[in-house]
Amino acid sequence: MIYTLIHIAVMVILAPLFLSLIKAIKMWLLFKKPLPLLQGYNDLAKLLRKEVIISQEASQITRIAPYLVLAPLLTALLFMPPVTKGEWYIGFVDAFTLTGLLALSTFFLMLIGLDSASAFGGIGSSREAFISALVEPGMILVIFALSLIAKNLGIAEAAIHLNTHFPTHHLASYTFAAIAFFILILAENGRIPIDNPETHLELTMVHEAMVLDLSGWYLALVEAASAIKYMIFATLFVSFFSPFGIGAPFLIALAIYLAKIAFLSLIIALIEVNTAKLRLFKVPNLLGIAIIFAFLSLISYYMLGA
Amino acid sequence: MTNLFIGLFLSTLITALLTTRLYRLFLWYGLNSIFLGLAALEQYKLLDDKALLISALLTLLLKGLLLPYLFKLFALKFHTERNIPPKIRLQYAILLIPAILVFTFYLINPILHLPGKNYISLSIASLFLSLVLIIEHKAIFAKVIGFLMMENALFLLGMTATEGMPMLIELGIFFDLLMAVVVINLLFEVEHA
Amino acid sequence: MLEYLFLPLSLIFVLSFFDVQKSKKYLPIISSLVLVPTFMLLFTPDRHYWHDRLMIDDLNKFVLLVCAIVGIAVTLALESLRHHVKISPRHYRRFYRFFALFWIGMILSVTANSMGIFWVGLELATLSTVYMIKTNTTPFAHKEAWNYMIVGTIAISLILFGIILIYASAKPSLGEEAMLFTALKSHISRIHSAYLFEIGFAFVAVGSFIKMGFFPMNLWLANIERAAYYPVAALFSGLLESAIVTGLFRFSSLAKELNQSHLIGFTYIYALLTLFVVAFLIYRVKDFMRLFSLSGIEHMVLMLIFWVSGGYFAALLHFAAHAFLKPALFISTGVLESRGKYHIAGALKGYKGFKGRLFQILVALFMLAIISLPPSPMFFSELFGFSAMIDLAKGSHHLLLMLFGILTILILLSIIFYKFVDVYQTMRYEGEERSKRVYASEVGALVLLALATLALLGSFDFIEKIGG
Amino acid sequence: MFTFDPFALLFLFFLLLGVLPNLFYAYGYLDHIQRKWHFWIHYVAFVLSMGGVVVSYTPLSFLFFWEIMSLSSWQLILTDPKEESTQKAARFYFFMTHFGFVFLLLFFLLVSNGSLTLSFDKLHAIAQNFAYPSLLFFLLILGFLSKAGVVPLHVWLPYAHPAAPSAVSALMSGVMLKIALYGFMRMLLEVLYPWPLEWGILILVLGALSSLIGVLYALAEHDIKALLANHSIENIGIILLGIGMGMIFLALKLPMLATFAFLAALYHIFNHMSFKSLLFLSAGSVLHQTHTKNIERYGGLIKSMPLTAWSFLLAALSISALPPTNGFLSEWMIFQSLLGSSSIANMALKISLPFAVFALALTGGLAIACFVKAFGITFLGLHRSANAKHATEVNAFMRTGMLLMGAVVVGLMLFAPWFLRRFDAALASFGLPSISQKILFSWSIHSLTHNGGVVSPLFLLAMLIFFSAGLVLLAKRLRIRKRIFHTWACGYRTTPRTQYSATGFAGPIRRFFEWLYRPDVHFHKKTLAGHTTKFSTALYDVHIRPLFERSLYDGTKKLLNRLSYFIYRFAHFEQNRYAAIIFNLTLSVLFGYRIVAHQFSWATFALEAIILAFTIKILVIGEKR
Repeated sequence: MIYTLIHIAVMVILAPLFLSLIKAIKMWLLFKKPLPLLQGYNDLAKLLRKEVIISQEASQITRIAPYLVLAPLLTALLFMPPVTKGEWYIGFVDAFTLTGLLALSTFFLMLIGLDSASAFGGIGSSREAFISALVEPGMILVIFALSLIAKNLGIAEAAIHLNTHFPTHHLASYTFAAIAFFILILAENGRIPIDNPETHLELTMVHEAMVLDLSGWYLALVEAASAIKYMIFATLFVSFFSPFGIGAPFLIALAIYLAKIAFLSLIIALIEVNTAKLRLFKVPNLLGIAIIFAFLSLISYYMLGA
Repeated sequence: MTNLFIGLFLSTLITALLTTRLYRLFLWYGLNSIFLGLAALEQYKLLDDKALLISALLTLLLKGLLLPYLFKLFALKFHTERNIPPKIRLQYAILLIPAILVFTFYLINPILHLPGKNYISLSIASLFLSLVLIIEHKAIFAKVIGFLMMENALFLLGMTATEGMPMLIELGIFFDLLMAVVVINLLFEVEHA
Repeated sequence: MLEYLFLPLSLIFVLSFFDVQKSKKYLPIISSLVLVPTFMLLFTPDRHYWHDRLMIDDLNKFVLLVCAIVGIAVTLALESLRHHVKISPRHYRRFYRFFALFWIGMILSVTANSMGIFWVGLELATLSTVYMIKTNTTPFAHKEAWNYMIVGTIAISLILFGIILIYASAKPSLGEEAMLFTALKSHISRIHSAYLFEIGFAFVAVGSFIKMGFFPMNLWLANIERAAYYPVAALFSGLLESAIVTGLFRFSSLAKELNQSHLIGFTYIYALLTLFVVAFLIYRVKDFMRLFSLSGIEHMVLMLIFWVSGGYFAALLHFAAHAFLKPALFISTGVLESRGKYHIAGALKGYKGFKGRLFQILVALFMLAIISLPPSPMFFSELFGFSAMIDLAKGSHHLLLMLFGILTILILLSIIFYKFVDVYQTMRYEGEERSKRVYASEVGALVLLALATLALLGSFDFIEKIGG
Repeated sequence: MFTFDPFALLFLFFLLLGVLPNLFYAYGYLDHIQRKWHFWIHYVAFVLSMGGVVVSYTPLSFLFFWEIMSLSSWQLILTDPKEESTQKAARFYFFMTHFGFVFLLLFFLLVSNGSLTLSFDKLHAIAQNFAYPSLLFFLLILGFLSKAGVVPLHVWLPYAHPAAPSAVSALMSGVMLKIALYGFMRMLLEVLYPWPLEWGILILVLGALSSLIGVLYALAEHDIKALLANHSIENIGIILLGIGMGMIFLALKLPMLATFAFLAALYHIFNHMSFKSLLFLSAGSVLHQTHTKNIERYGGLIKSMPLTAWSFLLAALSISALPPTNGFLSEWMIFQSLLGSSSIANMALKISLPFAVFALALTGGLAIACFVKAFGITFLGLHRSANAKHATEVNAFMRTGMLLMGAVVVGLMLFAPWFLRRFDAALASFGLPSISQKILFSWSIHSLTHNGGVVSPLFLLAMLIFFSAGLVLLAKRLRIRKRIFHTWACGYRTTPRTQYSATGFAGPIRRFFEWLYRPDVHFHKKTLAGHTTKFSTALYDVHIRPLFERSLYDGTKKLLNRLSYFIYRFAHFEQNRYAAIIFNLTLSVLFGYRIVAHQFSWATFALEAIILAFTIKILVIGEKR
C-alpha cells in the first residue's frame, strides 16, 4: 500500500520533469542550448505566484472546469499498474473506465475553450473534439486487445500478468498493439505530428488554443494535468510493453520504471525532431493507422490461436 | 322448333349488331323479342307450364310490339339522330362475333353433355353480343336497345336452362323493365326540359 | 311485423305528391317511424314470410337496423339540402318519391330469401337512384345519370344472369326451392353441376363488384357520387352498397360451401387488384367526394375479404361501422365543400358557435375513425378481420403467398391511411379561416350517426352472435 | 387481459420516473401553449396509453393501446400546428408509426393464430410451431424498431420529436421509444425464444449502425431538439447492442452472460430516459425563453439561466458516458458484455465483435464532441442574438420539473445496485438466471467474467470530489487572487460574431465524414473588385438531411408518385367505354374460372392472355385518332 502511494506521488511529482526532458532533448538535438530539466517546475511555480485573470465573458465554467480537468487524471493515477509485483494496488479498473476518466478531463478542457468567447478557444476545442473522438475507439480497442493477451480486463492485473506470462505466442498482436498505442500517446498528449506544444502560431495549435484565456492558478492546473496525462500514458505503455523488472525490490523497480519512461521520452523527442506537424485533416490518417493496428492486434490474437 | 327460333333469335341479334340505322335497330329488337316469345311458346308446349305461357305472351306483346313502338315514338318526340354508325370496324366485328360464340361453347364445354346446356352457351353468347351492341354505339337509344337485348338473353337463359323461372320473379322482372322505361322517359324529358 | 316496415315509406311516397315544403318537417319523424318495426323485429325470432320468399334472420335484422338508422340520418340531413344547393320544389318532391321507392327496394332485397326477390329489390333501388342522381341539373350529373343507368343495369343484369345459372344448377335436385337461399344453403351438397353454379357465382360477383365500384370500375362510382348531391352519395354508401354486400355475403357463403379455394382465390386476387388501384387513386385525390367514395370502395373490399376468410364478426362490424361513418362524412361534405370542390385546405376551420364546434369535432373524429384508429369500431373490425385472414392463411397450402397478399393489403391500406392523415391535417391546419354555416339538421344527423357508431362498440356480443 | 408481472411493474415504475417530473414541467410550460385543453387531453391519453401498453397481456389490448399511443402523440406534435414543418413532421411521424403498426399487427396475428384475446404466455407454443420463425422476427424488427427509430427506419424521428412541445419531446424521446423496446424485449423473451445466433448478430449490427449514424447526424445538427432526437437514435443503438449481446449469449447457451447484457440494456433504457428527458426539458426551457430552436442563436445562457445550464451539463455528462454518471455505468456494462465475447467459441462472431466495440467507443467519442458543442455553444460565450440576451430563468414549475429529473439522473447513478437488483428480478420472471448475487457487491458492479472489471460509481465520485476538494483547498491555502478583466484573445476584440459557431465547431468532423453526410452547402459571398479572397459579406450554410432519406424515403415517394400517376392515367378510361370494360372483365373472369376450375394448362392461360389483349385493344383502347 505504502509503495503504491509512493508510486503515485512519484508520478505526480515527476510528471513535469519528463515533459521538460523531451523538450531538452529536442533542443539539444537541434543544437540549441537545452533548457534545465526543472524548467517545468519553474513554470508552475511562476504560475502559482501570479494573479488569476478571468475573462469578462467567462462564466462559472472557467472557475470550475480546471479542477475537473485535473481531478479525473489524478483519479486515473490510482489505477495505474504497480511498479513492483506483490504490492497492493487497484487492479480491477478496465479500459473503459480509464478512457472515460481521460474523456471527462478532455470534456471540461474543451468547455474552457468555448467559455471565453474567443475564436481561438473555439478552434482548439473543435479540433480537440475531432481528434479525441477518433482516439477513443483506438484506445479502447488497444486496451481490449491487451487485456485479451493478458487474459484480464483489469489494467493493472493485465500488466502484472504480462510480466509473468510474456505473450510469446502472440507476439504479432502484441507488436500491433504497441504500435497503435504509441500513436495514441502522440495524439492524446498533443505531440508532433498531431499537435505542436511549442507552437506560437495560433492557427496550428490545438491544446494550447483552448487554454489561451487561462492564467495563473488555473493555467497551472491545466498544465499539470497535461503533464500527468503524459505520465499516465507513459506508465501504461511501459508497463504493458516492457513488463520487465517489476519483480525487483521496490526502489530498483522504481528506478527501472523511471528509466523506461525516460527512454520513451527520448523516442518521442526523436520522432518530434524528425517529423513535421501534420495538417489537421491528415491527422485521421495517422489515427486510422492506430485503429487499424488495434483491430489487427485483436484479430490476429483470435486467428493465431486463442 | 325451339332450335329454329333460337337460331333466328341469335341471327336477329347479330344483324342488329351490324345495323347503322336507328329505326332498323328497333325493328330487329322487335323481331328478336318475337322469336324469343315464339321459342318460349314452344317450350310451353313442351313443358306445359302456365307461367311460361304468360311470360311468352307478355314478351310477344310487350317487348315484341309495344316497346319498339314506344321507342320509335320517343325517338320522334325527341328528334333523335337516326344514323348510328357502329364504332367497331366491320373487319373486327366479323372476327369478334364468331369468337364470342366459340368462347361460350368452350366455357360451357365441361357440362355440355347435360341436356339443353348448349342453350346456356347461346344465351351467354347473346349476353356478350348485346354488350358489344352497347359498346359499339354512342347513341343512348342504341345503348338502351342493347340493354333490352341483354334482358332478352336473360329471358332465354331462364327459359331454356331452368325450364322456366318462378312466375313471381318473371313478373318482377317485367315490372322493373317498365320502371326502367319510365325512368328513361324521365331522363329524356329532363334533358329536353 | 315485416309489413309495417313499408308503411312509413309508403307514407313518404304518398306525401311526396303533395307540397313537401310544408310537410318536410314531418318527414324525418315519419322516417324514424321505421325504427319501431325494426326494433320489434329485432326481438322476434327468425321468421319466414310469403312462402319463404322473404325472411327475417339475425343478419337481416342487423342490416335493417343499420339501414334504418342511416336512412333516418339522411332524411334529417335532407332537410338542409336546400341551403347548400339550388333545387326546385318539384325536383325536391320527386327526390323524396324516389327516395321512398329506393328504400322500399332496399328493404325488399335485404329481407329477401328468394334470390329473385333480392334481385327485384335491387333493381328497384338502382333505378330509383338514377333519378336521384338526376336531381342535380348540371350536364355532368346528366351524363353520369345515364352512365349509371347503363352500367347499373348491365351490372344488375349480370347479377340476374348469375342467379339464373345458380338456379339452373340447383333446380334438377331442388326444384322451385332452388331459388331460396336457405334451401340452397342446406342442400348445397346436392347440387349436380358445381361448375355451373360457380359460373353463376362468377356472374353474380362480377355484377356486384361493378355495382360496388371494384376494379376496373372504380372511377365510375366515384364520378357518380361526385355528380350527385351529397345525400345521394350518403345513401349509396350507407344503403345501396349495404344491400349488395349483404347479398354478396349470402352468395359467397354458398360458394364457400361448394369450393372454398376457388372462392378465396377469386376474391383475394380481385380484392388485391382493386385495393392496389384504389389506394393509388386515393393517393392522388383532390376533393372530398372522391376521397370518400374511393375509400368506400376500399372498405367494401375489406368487408368482402373478411367475410370470405371467415371473419363474419369482423365483416359485419366493419359493415356497420362503415355504414355509419361514410354517410356521416358524405353528409358533412355539403358543408365542407361549401367553399368549392377543391378547397380541402382549411375546410375544417372557421366554425363558430356550438353547432359549428360540434360539427368540427364530429367530422374530425369521423375522419380519424374511418382510418380505423382506436377506439373506432373499425379498428376492432380490421383487427379481427385480418386475424381471420391469417387464420385462413395458416390453414392453406400457400402460406407464404397468402401472407404476402395480406402484407400487400396492409401496406396499401397504409397508403390510404397516409392520404387521410394528410387530408385531415390539411383541412384542419392549413388554408385560411373562412366562416361557414352549419345547420341543425346536419349536425343532428351527424350526432345520430356518431351515437350509432358508439353503440356499435357496446354491441360486440350481439354482432358476434349473428356471425356465429 | 392485463398483467402486473415484475417486468411490467418495472416499466410502470419507469413510466412513473419519466412522467412525474415531466408533469411539473408541462404545467409550467403551459402558458406557451394555445390549445390547452387539446394538449392536456392528449397528454393524459398519451401517458395512460403508454401505461396500457406496458400492462397489456393480450395482443388485442396491446395493439389498442399502441395505436392510442401513436394517435395521441401525433396530436401532441400538432399542439402548435402553425408551421409547415410541424405539419410535415406530424404527417411523416404518423405514417411511420402506422407503417410499423402494420408489421406489428401481422406479427401478433401470426403468433396468436388469429385469436387476439389469447394471453401472451400462450403465444409461445404457436410461435414455435410456425414454419418460418425468421419471418416473425423480421416482423418484430420492423414493427417495434421502426417505432424505436433504428436505422434505417429512423428518418422520421429527428423531424417528429422536435416538433412537439418540449415536455412532449421529452416523453416521446425518453419514454415512448423505450416502450417500443419494452414490447420488443417482451415479445422476444416471452414468445420467440429460443432463437438462432444470427438474430442476435442482426440486432447487434443494427445497434452498431444506429449508434454511429445517430451520433454523426446529431453532430451536424443545428436545431437543438433535432440534435437531441438524433442522440435518441444513437442511444437506442447502444441499448440494442446490449439486447443483441444478450440474444447472442442466450443462443450460445450462456444464460448468465445473457442476463448481464440484458441488465445492461435495461439499465441503459432507464438511464437514457432520465438524461434524455432532462436534456429535452432544459433545451425546452432555453427554447421557451429564446423562442428559437437554432443553436447558433443562443450563447451565454449559463449566466441568465444557471439552473437550466447546470441540469443540461449534468445530462450532457451522463449521455456522453463520462464517469461516474449513470450513462457511463450502463455503457460500461454493455462494454463488459461485449468483452464477454472472449468466452465465445464461434470464430466468425468473435472476430466481428471488435467492430461493435469500435462502434460503441467511436460513438462515445463523438457524443462527447457533440455535447461539448451543444453545451458550449448554447450556454457559454456571449449571447449570439437578441433572443438569447433577453432570456431569463424559467418559472418555478419548470425548474421543479428539471430538478426532479436531475434527481432521477443522480438517483440512477447513486443507487445503481438497487436498480440492477430490480432489473434482475424482472428478468428472472422470463426464466433468466439471477446474477445480482454475482455482480453486485455493496456499492460496486462487477463484470461477470472472473477476470473482468469492476466499477463503483461511489468510489469514482468520491475520488473526484476528494481530488477537486483538495485542489480547491490548496487554492484557498495559496490565496489565489482573481481579477475579472479582458483577456488577451490574440489581440482581437471578442464580440458575439468572433465566437466559434456550432457549424464551425462540428466542421472538422463534418469534413471527415463528408462522404456520408453529402451536405447541401450554400456559400454566398459578395466579393470585392473581383478578388476571390476579399469579400464584404459571406453566408455559409450547410444542410444535412438524414441518411437514407434521399434513397429510401424520397425514392419511395417518387416511386409512389409515379406509380399513382400511371394508375391514375390507366384508370381514367374514356367514360363511354364502361361497357367495354365490363365486357372484358366478364370475359376474363369467366375465362379464369374455366381454366382454374376445370382444367388448368399454361397453354390455355397464354391463349386467354392473348385474346384478352386483343379484346382490350379493340374495345377499350380503340384506335388512335
